[in-house]
Amino acid sequence: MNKIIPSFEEAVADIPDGASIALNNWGLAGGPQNLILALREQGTKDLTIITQNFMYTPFPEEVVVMPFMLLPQMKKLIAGFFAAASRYAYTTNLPAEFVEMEKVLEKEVIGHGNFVARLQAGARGMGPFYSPVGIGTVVEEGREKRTFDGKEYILLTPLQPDFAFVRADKADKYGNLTYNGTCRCLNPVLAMAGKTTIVEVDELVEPGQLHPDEIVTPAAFVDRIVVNEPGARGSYEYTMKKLHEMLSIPEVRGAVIGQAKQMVKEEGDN
Amino acid sequence: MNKIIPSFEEAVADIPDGASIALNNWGLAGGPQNLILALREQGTKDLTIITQNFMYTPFPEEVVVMPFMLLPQMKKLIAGFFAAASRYAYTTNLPAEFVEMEKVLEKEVIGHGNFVARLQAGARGMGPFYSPVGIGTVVEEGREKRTFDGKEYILLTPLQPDFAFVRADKADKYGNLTYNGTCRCLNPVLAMAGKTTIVEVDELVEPGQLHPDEIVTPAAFVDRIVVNEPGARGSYEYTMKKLHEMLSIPEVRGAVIGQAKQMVKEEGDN
Amino acid sequence: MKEKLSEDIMALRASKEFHDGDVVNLGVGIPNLCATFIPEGRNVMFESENGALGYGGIIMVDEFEKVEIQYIDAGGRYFLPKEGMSFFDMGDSFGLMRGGRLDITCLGAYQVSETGDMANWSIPGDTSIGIGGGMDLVYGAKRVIVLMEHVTKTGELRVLKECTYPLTGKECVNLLITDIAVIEPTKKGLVLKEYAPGWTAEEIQKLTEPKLILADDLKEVEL
Amino acid sequence: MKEKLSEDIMALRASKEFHDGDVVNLGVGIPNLCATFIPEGRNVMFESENGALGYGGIIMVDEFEKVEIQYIDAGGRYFLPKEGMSFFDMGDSFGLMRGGRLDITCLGAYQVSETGDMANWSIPGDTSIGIGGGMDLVYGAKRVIVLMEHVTKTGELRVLKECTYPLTGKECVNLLITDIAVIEPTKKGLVLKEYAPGWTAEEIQKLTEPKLILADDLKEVEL
Repeated sequence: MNKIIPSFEEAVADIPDGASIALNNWGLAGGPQNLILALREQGTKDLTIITQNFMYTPFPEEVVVMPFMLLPQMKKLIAGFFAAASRYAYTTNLPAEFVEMEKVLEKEVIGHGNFVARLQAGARGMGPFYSPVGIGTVVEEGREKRTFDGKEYILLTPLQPDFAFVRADKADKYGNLTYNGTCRCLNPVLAMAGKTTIVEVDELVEPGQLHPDEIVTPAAFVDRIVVNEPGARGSYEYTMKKLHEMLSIPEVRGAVIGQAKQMVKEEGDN
Repeated sequence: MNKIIPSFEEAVADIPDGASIALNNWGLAGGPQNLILALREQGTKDLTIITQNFMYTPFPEEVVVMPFMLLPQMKKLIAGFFAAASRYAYTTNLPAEFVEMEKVLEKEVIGHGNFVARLQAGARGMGPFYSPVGIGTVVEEGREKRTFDGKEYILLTPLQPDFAFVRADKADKYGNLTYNGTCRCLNPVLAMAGKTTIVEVDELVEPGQLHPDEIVTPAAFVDRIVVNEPGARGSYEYTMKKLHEMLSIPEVRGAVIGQAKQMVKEEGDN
Repeated sequence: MKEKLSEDIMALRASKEFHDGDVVNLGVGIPNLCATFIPEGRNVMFESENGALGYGGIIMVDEFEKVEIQYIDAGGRYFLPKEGMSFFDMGDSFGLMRGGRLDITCLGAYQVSETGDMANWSIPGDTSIGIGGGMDLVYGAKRVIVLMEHVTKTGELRVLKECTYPLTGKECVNLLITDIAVIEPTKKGLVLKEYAPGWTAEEIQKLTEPKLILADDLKEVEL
Repeated sequence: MKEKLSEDIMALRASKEFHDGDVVNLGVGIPNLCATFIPEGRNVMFESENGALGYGGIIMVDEFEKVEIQYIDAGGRYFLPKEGMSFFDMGDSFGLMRGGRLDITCLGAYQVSETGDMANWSIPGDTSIGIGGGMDLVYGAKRVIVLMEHVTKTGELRVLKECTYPLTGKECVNLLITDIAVIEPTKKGLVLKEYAPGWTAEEIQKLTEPKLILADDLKEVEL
């Protein structure tokens, strides 16, 4: 048993037009950057992209690759948070056609908690479920509402993506995975939810090197693994280096540290 | 912030008659033995006990303490598996009155997967949910059935016990927990699900000694911690020693190793 | 000479169904024996309902010194640690089954029906409610393999038109391995694929309530 | 001299609500500043929606060398590691909120209503759907504290009879801290508890659409 695939191209080669693909997007690290690049390279069309945060990043592609770049290949977005690219229209490196594409994109955005709960239900092979979150808001529109014990709920359906792109810190060839810090985020949920789970990982270790109590994603959930070249584009080390290169420029430092979200919103926040 | 409670008595002192209490029971280790003993000592009545496996154990109390001993204090059982004590009537150390008590006990037994899913829904603050498991079996009796996309489901309700008794391997005073081997089992789910979560732990470590990526239950889910005396009754070391004492008796060895379940069933198994 | 297959041979036959990399859950009883017969070069990962994957061999009575109480499988048997094993909570364990990540489950049963229904958790008069993980296993596993004796010790039939005992699952059995036959439930009915050495299809039919369909390539059990 | 409270002072006032051992989620903007003002001897554990608990201080612009990209909070700010912190997946993070394990959430808002409704994720004309974690936070947290300026920069009221922007949650706000007042939504209506130095109840009422109930112990903001 060896789930290692030699290249990102090969790992995504069988993804057909119209597939649904789920991936993590929160922060610069923890996203499957090279899998995204391979999918763009392949040009697969009519994708449904499932990710907690879908937004344009002001960082250049050489620093970080995010799901936003797949927009020209997308038919639909399922997300917890969606920030319109038009908000970034003042930045220089946003392609104008992206703003137009985004407008016509089919979108299903239901908040982070309901979003992740749908993936968890899919991961566990469960059916629809009732959520108490979103009652009295736009989220309840068009959804079944029902009262249990005097409390209102909305009915949500499970999500089981055709492919999950997972970014992990360490893996063995069987597919046992660990994560580092907040790069964990949605990744373990995705690994369980994907019908086929493809992992981009920074470090390959021998079976037995990960302590069995410390493994976060057990091997059963993993189908394919591609190992990032140390220091190469998309690796943790590379992204860290690029970020610090940007931080070393005093003019952009403030925008990078702690103000990522202020760039998105005019006032207030959630 | 320090969640350490000096004794098991104090840790369970505020549990009122009629409370629901969830605990792990699978194997000799991984159960909150000293919390169970303290609850028996306290004599709290009309309990609803929530545990994945409820069954008499042929092991003497000096070896292992299991939820079964709370039977005289119980009003109701919610479980995934229930083996009637009458099956063990031939063993010497089963109190005869237990067999009678068990017959009149209110029982809700729905299989392991549905059982744990109810606790997970409670842990996550979710409402009722549809499960595909149990369709065409006794489990669907008395439950709402509904078809989505041509597939049948039953409706299950979440479980959020008043108190969760959790057994962990290591803890820091904030309540971060790790587990060892299959002693993990239901414990992390219970820690999340309990309205109040009380932990019995073998080893107390300083904050920072558990790597933040390796913590299984984050501190937010834990309310109280009691530390087992090293080597004392109920500790991992003690149970291990008692088990090996039993294993050293050739006559009981076969019954202990690998035949625990055969003692329950006449033929076949699940 | 017409003998029934031993439990070991039944387990050996079942283990032929395991492929390299398969995630396999073994029930208590005959299924447990399968672990001993994994073909060379195939790395099969065993999964246990209480939250373990990829663990090592089961500790036998004569190796009792090796027992560690935190290494126990769902059936109460102690196992050895193995490189690449992992532990997880019971929620993830049942999620793994229902979510489609369990390739094979091998279980014992009391009865199997013509349509592939199976009953394995309760017998008449039993006051236990021993559902456990069976319903999840037969719902979730990609392949459900049942290992059981073809008839009871008192000669009652167990391969029936309809199960008379409480069901574990409906239309869930993919392969039935008994001590005299290998049978595949299909939409058309039960297909007799293999027979134990010395047994004829007629003899097996006599011990089977529903009409057996003979496979085109009906043959002696291959091991 | 009648000044409005600075953002720092608002944050300081909010941080008085934190008790030792509390699990607290801080939204982006003014709420984030609360982390700086935790009273001596109180160990407050900060929770971030992306899956972190009990982490250390936020890295300021002049300490940028300390940034590690795997230590980022939900608002995109980098933090320092701290003894006792933990990481978990986004499912457990939102489970923590909805399951009742988050003691306090401090959020910014556009509008708060007389009944404690709040709106903080969308303004008219916005083509974004920036729901994010707000709905879960205000549903799940035991206490919801809103920090916002009492009126907009152009003088429009934000404490309203009914919110005109899309809601984040209904009847969810437990305490509203603005730059001129501390207000508690109750079943009877909005109770004015504290005022900024130099401000009168009448002046605050003028900038507030619903009728304010004056607290028996109405006082100047205590810090």
